Amino acid sequence: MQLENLNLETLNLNYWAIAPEIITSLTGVLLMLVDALQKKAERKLNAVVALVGLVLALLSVFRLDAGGSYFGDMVVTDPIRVFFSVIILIVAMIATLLASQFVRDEGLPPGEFFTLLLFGTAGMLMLASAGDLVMVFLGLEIASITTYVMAGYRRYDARANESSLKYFLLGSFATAFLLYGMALVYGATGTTNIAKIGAAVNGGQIEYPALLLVGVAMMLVGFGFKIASAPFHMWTPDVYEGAPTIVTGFMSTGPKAAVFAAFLRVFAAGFAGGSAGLGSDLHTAWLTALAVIAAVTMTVGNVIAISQKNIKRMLAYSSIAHAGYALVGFVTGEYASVAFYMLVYCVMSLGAFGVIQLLARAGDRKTEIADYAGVGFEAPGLTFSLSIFLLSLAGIPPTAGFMSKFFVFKTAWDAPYNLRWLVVLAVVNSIISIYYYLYPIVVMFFRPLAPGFVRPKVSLGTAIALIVTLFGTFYLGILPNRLINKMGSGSGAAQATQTQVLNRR
Amino acid sequence: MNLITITTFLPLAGAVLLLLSSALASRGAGRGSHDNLYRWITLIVTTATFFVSLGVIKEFDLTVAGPQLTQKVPWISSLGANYFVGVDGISVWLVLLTTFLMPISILASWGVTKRVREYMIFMLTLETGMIGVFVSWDLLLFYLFFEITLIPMYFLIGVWGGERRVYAAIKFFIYTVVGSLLMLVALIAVYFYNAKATGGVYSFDIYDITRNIATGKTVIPENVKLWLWLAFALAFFIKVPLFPFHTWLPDAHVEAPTAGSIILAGVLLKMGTYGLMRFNLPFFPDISQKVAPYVMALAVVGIIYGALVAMVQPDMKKLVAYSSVSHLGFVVLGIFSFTDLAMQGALYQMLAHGVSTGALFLCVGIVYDRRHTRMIADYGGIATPMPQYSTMFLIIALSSLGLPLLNGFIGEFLILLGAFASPVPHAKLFAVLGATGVILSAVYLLWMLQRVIFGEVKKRENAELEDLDAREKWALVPLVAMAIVMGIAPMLFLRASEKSVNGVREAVLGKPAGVAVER
Amino acid sequence: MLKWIVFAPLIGAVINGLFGRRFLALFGQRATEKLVGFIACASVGVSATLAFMAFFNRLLPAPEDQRRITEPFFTWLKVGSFQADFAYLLDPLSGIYILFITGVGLLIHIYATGYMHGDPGYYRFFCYLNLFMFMMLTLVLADNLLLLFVGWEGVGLCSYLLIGYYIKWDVAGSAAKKAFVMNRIGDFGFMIATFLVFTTFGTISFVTKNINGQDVPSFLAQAASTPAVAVGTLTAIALLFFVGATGKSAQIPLFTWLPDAMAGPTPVSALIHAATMVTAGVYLVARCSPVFVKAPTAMAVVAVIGAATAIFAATIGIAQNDIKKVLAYSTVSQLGYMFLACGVGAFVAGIFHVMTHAFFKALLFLGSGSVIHGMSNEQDMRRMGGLRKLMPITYSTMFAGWLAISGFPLLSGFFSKDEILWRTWSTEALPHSWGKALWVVAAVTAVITAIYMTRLMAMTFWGRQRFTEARDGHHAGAGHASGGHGGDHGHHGGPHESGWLMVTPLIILAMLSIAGGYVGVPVALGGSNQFERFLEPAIAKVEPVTATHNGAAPAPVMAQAESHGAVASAQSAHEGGHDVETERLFTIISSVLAVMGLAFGFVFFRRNPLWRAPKLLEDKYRVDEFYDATVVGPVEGLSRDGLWKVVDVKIIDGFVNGVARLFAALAGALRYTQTGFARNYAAVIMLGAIIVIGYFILVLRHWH
Amino acid sequence: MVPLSWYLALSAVLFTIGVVGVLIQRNVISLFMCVELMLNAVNISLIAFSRLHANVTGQLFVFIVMAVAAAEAAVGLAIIIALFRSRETLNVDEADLLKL
Repeated sequence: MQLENLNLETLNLNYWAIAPEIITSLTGVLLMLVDALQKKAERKLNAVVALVGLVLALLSVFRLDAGGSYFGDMVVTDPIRVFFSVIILIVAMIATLLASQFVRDEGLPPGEFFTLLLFGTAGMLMLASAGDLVMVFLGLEIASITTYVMAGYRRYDARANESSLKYFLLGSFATAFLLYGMALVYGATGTTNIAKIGAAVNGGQIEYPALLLVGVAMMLVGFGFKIASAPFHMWTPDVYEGAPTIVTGFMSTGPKAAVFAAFLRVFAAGFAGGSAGLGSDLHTAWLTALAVIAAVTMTVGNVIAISQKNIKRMLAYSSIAHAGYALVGFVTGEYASVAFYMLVYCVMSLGAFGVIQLLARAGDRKTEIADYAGVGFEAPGLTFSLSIFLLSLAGIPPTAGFMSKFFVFKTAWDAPYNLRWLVVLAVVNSIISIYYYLYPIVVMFFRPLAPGFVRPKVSLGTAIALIVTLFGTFYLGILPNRLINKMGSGSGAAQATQTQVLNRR
Repeated sequence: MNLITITTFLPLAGAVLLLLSSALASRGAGRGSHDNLYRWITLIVTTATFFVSLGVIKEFDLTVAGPQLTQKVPWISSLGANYFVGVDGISVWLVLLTTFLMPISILASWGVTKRVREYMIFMLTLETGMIGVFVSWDLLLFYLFFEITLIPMYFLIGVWGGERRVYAAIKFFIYTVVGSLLMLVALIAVYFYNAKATGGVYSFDIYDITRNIATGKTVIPENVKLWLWLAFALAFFIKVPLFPFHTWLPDAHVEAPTAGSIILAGVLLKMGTYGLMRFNLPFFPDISQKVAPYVMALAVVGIIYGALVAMVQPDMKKLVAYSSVSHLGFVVLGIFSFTDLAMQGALYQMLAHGVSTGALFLCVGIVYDRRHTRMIADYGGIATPMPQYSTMFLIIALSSLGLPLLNGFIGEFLILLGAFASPVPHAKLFAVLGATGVILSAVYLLWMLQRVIFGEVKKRENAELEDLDAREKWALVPLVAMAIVMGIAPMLFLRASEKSVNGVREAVLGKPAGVAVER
Repeated sequence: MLKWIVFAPLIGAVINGLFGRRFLALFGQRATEKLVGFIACASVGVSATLAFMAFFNRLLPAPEDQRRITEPFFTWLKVGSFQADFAYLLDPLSGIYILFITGVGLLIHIYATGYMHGDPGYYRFFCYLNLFMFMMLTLVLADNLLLLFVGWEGVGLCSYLLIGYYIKWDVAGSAAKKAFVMNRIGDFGFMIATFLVFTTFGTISFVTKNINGQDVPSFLAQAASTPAVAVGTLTAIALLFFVGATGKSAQIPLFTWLPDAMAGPTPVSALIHAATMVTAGVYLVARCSPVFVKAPTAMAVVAVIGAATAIFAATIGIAQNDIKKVLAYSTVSQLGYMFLACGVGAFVAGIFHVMTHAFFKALLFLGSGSVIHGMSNEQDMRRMGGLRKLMPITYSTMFAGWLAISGFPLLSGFFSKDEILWRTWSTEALPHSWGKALWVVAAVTAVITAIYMTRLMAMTFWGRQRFTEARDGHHAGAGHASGGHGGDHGHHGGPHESGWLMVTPLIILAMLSIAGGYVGVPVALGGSNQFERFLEPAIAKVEPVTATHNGAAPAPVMAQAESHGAVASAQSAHEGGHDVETERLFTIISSVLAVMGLAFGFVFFRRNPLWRAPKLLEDKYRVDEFYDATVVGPVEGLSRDGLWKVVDVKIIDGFVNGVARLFAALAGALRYTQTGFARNYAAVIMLGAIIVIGYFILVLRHWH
Repeated sequence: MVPLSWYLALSAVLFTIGVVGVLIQRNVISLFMCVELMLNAVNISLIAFSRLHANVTGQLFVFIVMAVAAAEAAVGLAIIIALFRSRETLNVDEADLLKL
């Protein structure tokens, strides 16, 4: 935006367009007040307030308009945003429900926790709605910084500290790359607005192609880090293992989804285009790069997961692998498959972490898989749900995990250019993955009971969260029809720009 | 409400019922106090399902080749996937086999005392899965059910199984998944080729796809054809199991609880052969013709190999397991000889094997419950303490070794005769080699009988084994009766399947039977 | 009617099988025996009566070329153009068979009611026995190959059950298994033959069948009439059928099961392993004679195998000491005779011998049974002797049997055997030199037969009463048999004559063995060969072997070939012609042979009954050992240590587990990249960044 | 008048120094400073580009980056302190409980 014509008309302010962000942020602020005002005794109020805020935000998401851009094109509303906002908010809600018990059991200050959670959510929502690199950066940082803190929320737990430190250092390290990439792209195109960048790339009138290409490469690195794709994944296991289980669940889902949203918009809308020349070459370049990264990510994640003894760490690797599958959807350019995949992944992953948090007990003392020997029938409700989540992660019908995989594979198989090798590889990977997903089930059900198991208490919030995720896992697995149709209807800009290039091949 | 749907989901309803009865259980006087209730509920549900499926037979129309008694409801419209169920001459009998074996295996698992409720829930979900596989006429739905059956069986083996149950369970799961996931890819591919042919009409409708391929409307490019065929075949070969993909079977069979083995051998294996008939042949006619000799060769190897290895097993269950490898070799041999005789025989052999092998496992289970050993060497001369048992065991063994007037013979004879008359190159040779399996089956089964039930009682603990009790009789007699009925009145069953089986055959060879691959 | 002949025994079997145990519980042993015995005998009696009625009231009166009564029951198996019904065919061939099956069967049933007296498994025994009757009748009355196969395997089953009847006795168990398996090997041939028949002729029926609306003539008729069918195919079919026959009728190489089968109760040995089942092979060959006559090679094989078996078994017979073993080997040898007959084209003679053999062999077995029974389960002839006085009736009846089997002039055996010898000499199915050679073999066999039978008589009935001395608790030997029923005989003292239930059948059979031959007195001896004339229509005639070789073969005569009458008369005329003289001569020769044998045996064995035969003969040429060493052992070893322990466990599972282990190892290695040092991770990130950026720069270059 | 490329080169050099610093430094504080250095290196090029394109977007961006960097610094130091409390070391390599 030019300084000269900076007048409010052209900016096209529309506060409804950013209602979700506003509501979540305000709720965050409100939470601080609530926490300050109320006595230690009735601290469960926080969770309630947070939930209310999130629900309102969700409602406001539903009244976003189909397509438009506001605040000088800083914020856009399109299907991508809507879907991912919904995903993010659902994640936040489930996390809140789970956390309410977590903070109580561990006697951690709830106020800050929920505040951070809400601010983080706001950041993610911004990511999903960003129409401008600046917004992307801002949202990303808000989301990240809050999660840095949450990872270390157990202040006196050395592992939590370490986890947050690693996350922080490497996170900002990667952010620097992303930022540099943005700068270079800005340098090449003269704008930070994604749409305009797209136009410029399509037009092919770039006097410094080097800047553009290198910039894109560095952004790829930055995003790649945030979605934990190989080789930028190495922080994931450590951070996930060290962080409190709920936080792990939260940051393995919410931020990832949000980043995917931004990633999609920036690359599919910004760097895809040009029926010929620089634009198209750029497009091929990053598609190829991503395809390879996807392949590597899946394989690394699944293979290393086999050797894991700690369930959180195992799930960390599994989440890496799933980032790989999602990337397969990404390169097909059909964002719907990615959105669906992320939704399913968030649901089942959160569910799994929720159960693990209960089984692991305060301070994550029992996260070795061996700790769960024979508990299967001691707490059937929990263990069977965990098994279902694991099977869903493994992609066994009739769970959601299967459907999401199926959609990705299907789209990839039908992709305008040959991704079939990737599909086959993905399938082989899922076979490998079966092994380690079955392992906890084996331990829980087929092994004799390990001494000193106490059936964990399940608070109402947790129960609701688990039931919801369980239901979701089956609902999305058996009757995904309505959702799919919704997505199909708003076949977004991403795809449009995608195909014009691809038809050429 | 559609009859098929009821048959399919009645067991699941039962499972839900048991699930909800948990409240009632916890209120009760502690664990185990309600076990009998659970057993009876399950038994009643499965029996009811059986009678419903009898209704299916009653409604069945012999003159129709395609699916009938169908129900078609849009499922995932954007994919063109439907909830499309129905039966044809092939699946109807497999459904009936399932519903017939289920109450029996429930009776067989009366002795289960560990976690009865969960056990029964798994059994019931398993039944729904199995029926679902046979009644699905939508590729995606089929795949769904095909996979669903894994989980309950996995738990049944893993939780209620023998010593090496963990290894067996995992092996079973992984083996099957390896095949089925590759099949998933092939399935997607076929789906798209079909869509392309029909001008973007996306559909998983098996019957449509079959007809499109038959009419040459859908063409699958040569270079991928073979790969897709292999992907499908691998899934089913593993399930069958065809040599050399069979090694999961002995482990699974041996470790599974009695009922598990009955279902595994009786029904789950048939999914493989069923799949071959339903997909590989109609979807890839020319490939199937090209590879037929090789498949038949494998089948024959399986027949002889399985029999020889069965002969030297010290463990009764393992012996029966390997005998399944041999018997299902016959089925595959029949399917790939593309003659109405052999294919009808193959179908019949599926049913016969389901009955007799199920019964064999039951027999092993009965003595296992008494002596807690499966080793042949631990028995001997139990005909003296257990005459009735021994008689039934004898009849079943004879039916399994293909004695005329018992069920095993019809299938084997038709298969071999059909294979002998088959247009596939070298088919005569395969038939002759396969026929040696008939000799070998006599060897291993009679040898087992000789060492288990005949001779003098060498071990004292065998001397005072008590004979069959009422429950065991209720489980065993129907099987024996069925073995005899199927042996004397095969037309009862064959008539219904004739049309559909011929349909499959013509899908491969085209209407003028045989000439297609005559050399 | 026919179906009731077949099913009557089944009903008996079912009743006894299902309710026998209850009877025992309700009425106790004695009453049960009466009841069960009655049911069994009655059911057989019914089918016997019906059989005789069918034969004499319906078959005989019919004009020669319409002696075929067919009776459909229900369609058993029909797929496409393949059809196998439960339908029955009564023609002269099956007619003869049902007569002696039901007749002898009935006698043996009656005998058994006495013999099995006191056995706890009484009802089981008679259930099996009736079941056997059912299967045997199915076999001979079947109107198609598959139904015949049903009976074929069915009798195998019953023989299995009855051999293993003394379930506590391990020997019986393994003998039973051996019998079944060896039969299965034969059945294998039978099945393949059936396949070939179906693929060649499109039907497996013995009569014209209406399949899918068109009349398909029986495969026999087709084989006879259509020259199109290659001789090779026919030969294959014939040989495969013969493989089946060798199994069922204990011919080389599959004969070893029959001697072991003597582990079963003696009535079983008489009924199944002498009179009826073992002659099924001959029946099959005769039934399929039209195919055989078209395949000279096959005929030659049959003849040679037959002759070989005859002399082979006879020589073994000399050396056995177990009375039943002797009879068993003699059965094998006699069966050899029958096949020799078929091989040389004298099917009728073969069948004739089947019948007479049924009489005297049943008699001999029952007699030996009575002896064993009297000796309280002693089977070793070395411990017998001098029973003549103690068991007069048994002795006298067996005396008749002895002469009959040895071919003593004018007894039944004489006519049939003489017929065979003559036909062998004068055969036209084989080159004449072959005929002569085979005749020599057969003749020698005849002598040996006479000798070992005399030995049997000598050791059993004549000479010193050896059982009095040194009864060193010998029950180890055959005594296990008492496992089943010996209990109530073991105690009471010396040998004694058996009860009337057992003796009456002996007497009847004795009469038959004496007079039974007169139905088939050859024309040459002034008789009018009723038997042959009657059977002819059902049997194909061979064309001279020379003719077949230069291809111009006259179509053989078949029942339904109208021209049959003419040709038949032509044939008999041509026989009646020149060589009546020679035939008479040979009759004399064979009787001389028989008498020689008898005389020698009498002289020799009267003097030293305990003469030890050469070890090799006593060990039955060690055939069993040979089979164990060459087939059983290796196969078992291969399966256990080759297939199972190596292919399954090592190779296949090894591979699968290997893959799993590979991934585990890979994972184990890769996880060490996760050092835990933040700076390493940063380094990796940077490396990745460099790679990605590098790649994009390459793209840039390419774009310039 | 210094050409644009020099600014870019400078920023690139600084960025690289920062990266290398992250890789070789052990002390958490200095490591963190290196990251900050990388961010500021980017800022330079942002300013330069803003000049090049004669629009203020770049400069705005810089302000935002600074703000974010400040926030990051606050959180970062807090984390470091927490680590120091539990470990009593600033050596990043000693934070290796979580590995493999």
